Amino acid sequence: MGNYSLFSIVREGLRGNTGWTPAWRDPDPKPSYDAVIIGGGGHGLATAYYLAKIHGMKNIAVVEKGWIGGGNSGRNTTIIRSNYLYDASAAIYEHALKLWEGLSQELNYNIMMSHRGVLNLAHDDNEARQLKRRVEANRLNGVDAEYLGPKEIKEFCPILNTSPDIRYPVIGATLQRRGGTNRHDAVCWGYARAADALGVDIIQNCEVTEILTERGQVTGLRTSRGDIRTEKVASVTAGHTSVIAGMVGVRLPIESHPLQALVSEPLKPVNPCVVMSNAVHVYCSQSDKGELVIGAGIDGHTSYTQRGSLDIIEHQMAAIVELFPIFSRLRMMRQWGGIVDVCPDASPIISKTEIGGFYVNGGWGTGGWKATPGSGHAFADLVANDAPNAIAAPFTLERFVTGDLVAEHGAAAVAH
Amino acid sequence: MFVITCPYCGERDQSEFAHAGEAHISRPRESETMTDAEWAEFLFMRDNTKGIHAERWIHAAGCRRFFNALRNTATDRFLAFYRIGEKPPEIDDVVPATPCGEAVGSGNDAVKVERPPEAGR
Amino acid sequence: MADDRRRSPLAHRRPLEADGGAFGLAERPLLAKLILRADAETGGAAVEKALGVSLPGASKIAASGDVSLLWLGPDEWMVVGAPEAEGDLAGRLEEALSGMPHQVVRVSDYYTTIAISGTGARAALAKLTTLDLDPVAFKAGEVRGSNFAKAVAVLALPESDEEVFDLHIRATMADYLWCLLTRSGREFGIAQDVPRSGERLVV
Amino acid sequence: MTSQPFRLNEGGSIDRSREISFSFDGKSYAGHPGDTLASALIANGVHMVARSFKYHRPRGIVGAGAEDPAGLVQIGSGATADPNTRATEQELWDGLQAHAQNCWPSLKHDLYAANDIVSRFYSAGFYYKTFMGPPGNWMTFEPIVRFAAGIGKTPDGPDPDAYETINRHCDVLIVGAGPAGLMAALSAARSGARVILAEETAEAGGQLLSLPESGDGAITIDDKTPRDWIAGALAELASNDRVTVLPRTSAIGYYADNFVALWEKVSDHLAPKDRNPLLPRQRLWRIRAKEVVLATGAVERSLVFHENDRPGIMLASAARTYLHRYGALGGHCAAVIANNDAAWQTAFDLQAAGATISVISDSRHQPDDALVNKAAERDIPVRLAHQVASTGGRHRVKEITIESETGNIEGFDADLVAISGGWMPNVALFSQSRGQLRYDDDLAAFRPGWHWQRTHVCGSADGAMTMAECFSGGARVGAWAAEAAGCTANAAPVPELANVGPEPTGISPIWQMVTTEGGKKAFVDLQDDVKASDLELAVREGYRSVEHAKRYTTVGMGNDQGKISNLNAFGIISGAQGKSLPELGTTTFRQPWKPVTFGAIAGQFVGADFEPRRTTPMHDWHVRAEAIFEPVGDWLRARAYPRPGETFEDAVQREVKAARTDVAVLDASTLGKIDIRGKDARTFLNRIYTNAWSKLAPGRCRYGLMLGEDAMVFDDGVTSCIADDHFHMTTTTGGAARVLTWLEDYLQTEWPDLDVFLTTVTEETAVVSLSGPKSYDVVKAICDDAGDLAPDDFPFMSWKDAAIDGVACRVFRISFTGELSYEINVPASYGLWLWEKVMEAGAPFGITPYGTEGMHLLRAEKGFIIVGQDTDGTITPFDLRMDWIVSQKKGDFVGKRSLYRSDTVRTNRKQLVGLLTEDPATVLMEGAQIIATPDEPAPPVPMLGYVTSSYFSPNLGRSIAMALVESGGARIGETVYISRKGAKPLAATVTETDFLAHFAEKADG
Ligand SMILES: Cc1cc2nc3c(=O)[nH]c(=O)nc-3n(C[C@H](O)[C@H](O)[C@H](O)COP(=O)(O)OP(=O)(O)OC[C@H]3O[C@@H](n4cnc5c(N)ncnc54)[C@H](O)[C@@H]3O)c2cc1C
Ligand SMILES: NC(=O)c1ccc[n+]([C@@H]2O[C@H](COP(=O)([O-])OP(=O)(O)OC[C@H]3O[C@@H](n4cnc5c(N)ncnc54)[C@H](O)[C@@H]3O)[C@@H](O)[C@H]2O)c1
Ligand SMILES: Cc1cc2nc3c(=O)[nH]c(=O)nc-3n(C[C@H](O)[C@H](O)[C@H](O)COP(=O)(O)O)c2cc1C
Ligand SMILES: [Zn+2]
Repeated sequence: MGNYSLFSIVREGLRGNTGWTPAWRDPDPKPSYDAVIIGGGGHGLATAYYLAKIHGMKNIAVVEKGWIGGGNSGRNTTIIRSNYLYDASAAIYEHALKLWEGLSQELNYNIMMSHRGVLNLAHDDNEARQLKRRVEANRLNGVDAEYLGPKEIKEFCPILNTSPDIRYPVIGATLQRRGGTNRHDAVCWGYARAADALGVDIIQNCEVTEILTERGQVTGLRTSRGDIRTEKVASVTAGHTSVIAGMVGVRLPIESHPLQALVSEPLKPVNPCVVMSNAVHVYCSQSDKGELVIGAGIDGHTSYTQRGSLDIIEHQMAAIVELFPIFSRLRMMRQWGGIVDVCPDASPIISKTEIGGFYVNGGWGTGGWKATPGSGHAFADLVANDAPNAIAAPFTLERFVTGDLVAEHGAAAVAH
Repeated sequence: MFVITCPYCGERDQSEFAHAGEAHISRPRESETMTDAEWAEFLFMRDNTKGIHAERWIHAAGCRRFFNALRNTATDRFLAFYRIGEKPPEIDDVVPATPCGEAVGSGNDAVKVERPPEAGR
Repeated sequence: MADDRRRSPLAHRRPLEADGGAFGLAERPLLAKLILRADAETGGAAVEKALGVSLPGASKIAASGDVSLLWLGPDEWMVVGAPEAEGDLAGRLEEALSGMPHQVVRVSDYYTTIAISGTGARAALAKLTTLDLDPVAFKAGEVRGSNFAKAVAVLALPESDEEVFDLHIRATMADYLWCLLTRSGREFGIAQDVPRSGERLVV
Repeated sequence: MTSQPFRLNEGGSIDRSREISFSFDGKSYAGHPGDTLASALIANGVHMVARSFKYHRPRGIVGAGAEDPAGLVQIGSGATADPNTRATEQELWDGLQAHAQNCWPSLKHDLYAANDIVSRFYSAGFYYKTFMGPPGNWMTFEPIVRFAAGIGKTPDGPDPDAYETINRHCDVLIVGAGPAGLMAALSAARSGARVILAEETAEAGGQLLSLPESGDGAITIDDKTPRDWIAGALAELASNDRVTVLPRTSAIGYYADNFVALWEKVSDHLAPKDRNPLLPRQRLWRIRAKEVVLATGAVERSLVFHENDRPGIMLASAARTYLHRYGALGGHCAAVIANNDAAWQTAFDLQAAGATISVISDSRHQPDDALVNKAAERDIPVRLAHQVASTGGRHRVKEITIESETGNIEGFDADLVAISGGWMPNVALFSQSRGQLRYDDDLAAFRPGWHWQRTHVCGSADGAMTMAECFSGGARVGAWAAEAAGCTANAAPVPELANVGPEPTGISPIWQMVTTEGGKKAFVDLQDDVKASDLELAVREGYRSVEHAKRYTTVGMGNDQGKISNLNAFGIISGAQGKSLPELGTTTFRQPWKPVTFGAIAGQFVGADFEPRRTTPMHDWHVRAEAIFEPVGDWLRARAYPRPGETFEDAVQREVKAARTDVAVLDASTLGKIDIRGKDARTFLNRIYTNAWSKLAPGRCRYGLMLGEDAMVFDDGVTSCIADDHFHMTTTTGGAARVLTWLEDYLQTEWPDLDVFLTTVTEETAVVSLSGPKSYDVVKAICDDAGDLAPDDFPFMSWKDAAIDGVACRVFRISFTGELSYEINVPASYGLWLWEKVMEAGAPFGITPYGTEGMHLLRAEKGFIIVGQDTDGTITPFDLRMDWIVSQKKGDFVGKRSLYRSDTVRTNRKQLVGLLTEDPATVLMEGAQIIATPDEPAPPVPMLGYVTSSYFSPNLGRSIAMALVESGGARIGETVYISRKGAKPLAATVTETDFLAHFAEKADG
């Protein structure tokens, strides 16, 4: 893998860009691996990278049924923040945010990590109370967070409608300045390239159709590209988590719903930050290329079709225009859907299962992008050591039995 | 937005309905004797089937009745609607799989085009 | 006769009529309304005895004189009668149904009724609901519950010479829908200074 | 105003009798009604209208409709500016002002064009490979990158225009009114179907409008000119009242179950003064069709060669459209570059209209002899088996060089280069419908294959490239669709066609022209400046999946979504890895077909109509009293009633005091209310509440808590026994709808055997809640026979029927304040009257209206919880230390089992307690976190819990707070600390939550 730098760009530019080599190899699956990660999304690729880098597991593979980064990782609104309410969540998201901060350099791939600040709006007293509670909890957890009043909000994001007369007046907001966005595709490609350089096989167009077990222990995989022997299988398949777990008879507290997003046409910079409102389901930022990237609410029904309904988008637009009245004449250029794996407590699962050697990372629902490096890091630890580390421990499947949930939905209905 | 056939009112737009989760999960009668793990099965664990899936809907803006439906969650095609208490009808159709005939379990993106046989399906 | 201590949800709105009659809106205030719950089979005869109207089947209205029965669900009807009649109607129903599972609930003040008339009525309503309002699909003598914009309401088309829809809507949503309906009617000639919903909300 | 040097004297749909003026980038021009902005500019000889996204290269008009990739301009200015408007789609109106975008200081002299010079370093993936420096470095570069990115500018004020959505059902929806769509509509209509025909442009006819009406190239349809035939077809459709024809209406999204969204531009084509104020600017038609017919035609595709992006290089079909539809000549000297027959006709037509044809260059070896002869007859130089090597010209193409297979290079003058790379069926909507595409070698394009929904495709959209097939296919498919929708098929007769010109047959695909001249840019995607070399680089770097190549290079990601370029891109990507096109596949077609305004999607549901706001029958009184309001769920409730000169806080203190010293009154109408009836009602209540209901006598009321199955508190309220089989339940204001659905769920699906009916009565009654020692005085003053209602005869937690001036009401002796209270329920229509009456009758007793804030404070003094404020979905009744409300004796109830899970029985859970600060004047912040130590350690700081409710109590003369605190019950009497930002934590004592009792005891003891 050649190093990426301004120097290499100039060198290659001068010789017609002929010297660039593939960012990752395109290997055929080997007959056996020490561990196989199912799912080439951000989390799966990060898991592989940290397994190889930190735990020295190099004879491993990521198998992806389509193209890497084509699942939710390739279709999310890339909102990144760590200002979660509960200690367990704050710990993992803050761990992720710290990793994000140095990731471009570590991967030698610019993931365009933009710390432009995330506003979470409150529209009534009850919301304001909850946001203040969260800001306080964040502060004590060492997570940067501020509570802003309408005037300060207006200064931070002048295009927001902060008039008190609207249906959902903006009465306050939290601001996490270190929060922001990044370039989702680059993250997947960057992890893939770095993992590949450490010897990880990234195998695309390879769908897992069966997980082979003997006496409650994983022995291998059946894939569309043949059988693979391995004693460790780590599923990081987001919307398809239940399907994969179902292959070994493990039932999960997950439902897969469509979640949609859309982009406007490219515009000159107009929205300086990320704005989120749970009450009206608005999540809006502007990409470096210029489109407004807008997340919608979840569709009520379950589905694996990667598409949702128009009425969700209609409501979305009404809400956007309510908060940003100057957006009304702008145009939606493209809408799309993903399949999100929603857990009852809106927190993820990073867990061993009753099947030996079968590990699950999923249930990130509408908000797992921001966790990508932290999730991969913690999951790699679990897969390598067969035991969760302190960050992963609160997120095991056990919590659904004991009742010790990490009930983030109380704090944020949708947790982009 | 789907067209949903309420067993009482007939065909209506999905916006009149609310999805009410997986069907045929009945509340255990003898919960005291259940272990925490067994209880968690009822409370939280779901099949979340990709394929033919029995689910509940409520006709929220219409007759306010709950009812069940069979839907292929890989294609979003409804296969049957039936009342609460009724058994799901036998669907002896071949499961129509996904729109383009792919097997249940694979993604949809690989099948936007009909591929020549040599491309391997 | 009218009790001027009472105020209907749309008392502050005047009826609207577009020139040429393409579209009209008026509140039919304070009609007597009851929700009747009963088993259609076992309770049918009793209801018929009490009201002189038999229980209508799915999506149908049955009417006689001042009283009509609107099907809302398999065991649920709305009884609509002349203002002030709810006590009498409820009494008759309670008596007839006593001993059988049933519920009779007074909702005269819960719902108000907006009468929507004119050749543009169907088109104007279609701006707010996904119901098929084509004359072949929604006929006189039929009723359907649905969403009208973000409000749930019941739309009925009683049998009469002229097509006038009755929209039975919760009191607190009535003004919101009234304003949206006037807006829907603009293209049929409703004056431009349409009322704005929420205008009364905050000073 | 200049004359229009490229305007022809005849032909087209424009109205030459009227000249209208418009301006582009500050310069005025003339045009005619019927023009688009693009056709008018072309008539004025203006081709360059924009700068490209990345390299800021000059961009011209390439297409003639929605397919145009880069001719984006801003229409208007200020709050009504329309950025990124395609010049080809903007109809001209008198006074229209258009501006170039993405250039500085001007379109012609754009400093950012420097990007072009360093472009060799600025290839695909550039940003991924640099600026990653030390952490945070991207934050230095990002503003620079962002500043340069984007195309249009957002309007600077709120949109004054109105939008609207309309729902419609139909038997057959036909999209596209070209020959195929018109024939389909005629057939479907004759078959008796309810038909909607949507056409994107102003005029029906499709490609027929791009045909000559006279001269030797003119075709006839049933012996009529195309326009006459179209007029006849439209007249027939107009005469059928089951048919709706919608011009200027694009199908933008094909969703599940034949739900199709249409976007109608109602007034964008009119000068502001001509717009009907009764109509919205745009409409969204939400169509539910039994059958959908897609007759969306085909899109010509571009050719990829060096310097193929200069203004003046346009699709051959567009040149023809400008000629015949708009009477505008694309240039005086044209070169035609083709790989199929149809483009030759463009050359003939341009020549007939007065242009010189400098060359027809065809990449094929042997096109149809007839064409070659025809060109020879017309003295048009023809070069076969040639590729374009390069072009020249600064702001507009001036010349073109082509190269033979043997490397022979030849130059030609050209101010117009008409290019045709073949045609692609317009399958966007078909693909959105989840239909599968099939690669057709003859067309060298994808066409509709297997359909998933009830979809029919006809005409060029289906791959039929000859006119005859389009007419006959449309007629056939329209009848089929009607039949499928339940009508009796009656196909319209297919008209007789005569003198049809060359058609786009005999294509030999060419994805990229390869010549000996290197080092120049050959663009695939003209909007995002994606070059063939970028795609090849992407493949070389491993981005081999078509989806990866798209995302790495951004090909097809502009606002045209690659309509004319995607196929070339796929060809190049597959070629670079030796794959076939069908093996590679396509990127995903997503909604919308073309960009749609947010406003149109939002429809009329904006501003005041965004979501309903519910108010009580007494609302007008509160407004008159100048109350301060607060949103509570859907409701707007009076929060406090400050008197002149009083602050909000003062008002609350005064109101709260009055409620304990005299009498205060609250509008409590918003509480959820459910009528419960049936012989099993008690059983039902026993199952859904935590406490026991078997013995509640008629006339009595009881407070209950509802849990979710997870044992977490879900809602609460007082339920009253009306009769043995009849109860009246109240719920929280915000929870009303949720609770009813939840109860129905259990009733209908778990316990259908129970004889219980539930009906919501929330809004049936208005509720006036009196509180305070003098509340009975008010009751006495207003109620008929009030003796019965005296506190001694009317115990707490009971209800009675009563009357006020003959109006029947129901009075409850229930209290959320801990004071003597009466809740009077009357039919809602009497609500305002009753309220006014109470205010009048209460005046002698100093009656004080109080709002929700006062209510919150009063209940906190008494230690009552508010679900949602003192609970957050993780709190059990035990956590609330309300063990008394959980019946140990009765059988199962919802949530019971979960109360005994290992986590819920933990003794160190957070529990609700009271907090009293050391300094009685200090009011804690709600949401503040509680810690164990007087000094705050460094993060992460262990947190014991947080403050849920906090007030200054006027009745106790000090601050009070409620909090959820780890092992709270066991900490009563202990001191905890409340963390504050930037200050030392505050000490507070843990107490019981009933502060009234707490201080009363103190006073006693
Ligand atoms: C519209 C939308 C907006 C969102 N916005 C945000 C946001 O703003 N912020 C945020 O933090 N999060 C957001 N999310 C959530 C976030 O995208 C996800 O939580 C995260 O990307 C999950 O990453 P992943 O790697 O676990 O899953 P994915 O990226 O989905 O990867 C899973 C992979 O598994 C593969 N796979 C599945 N089955 C198999 C099989 N049988 N064999 C082989 N491979 C298989 C899939 O093809 C897929 O590539 C959003 C999600 C959506 C859909
Ligand atoms: N000259 C050539 O090279 C050439 C090439 C191909 C086809 N043709 C001719 O073109 C004609 C094709 O007929 P046809 O009827 O199939 O297509 P058409 O192109 O004539 O008509 C399609 C119509 O659909 C409209 N449309 C497209 N997308 C739409 C959308 N999303 N919503 C609403 N409207 C939309 C277009 O505005 C157009 O009017 C035939 O006469 C054929 O011979 C000519
Ligand atoms: C943050 C973000 C920005 C995007 N920007 C664009 C864009 O500028 N243009 C575009 O066509 N699509 C854009 N997309 C959408 C993708 O084209 C695509 O729709 C999405 O990745 C889902 O994939 P699919 O539509 O192929 O299923 C963007 C997606 C994301 C997540
Ligand atoms: Zn129904």
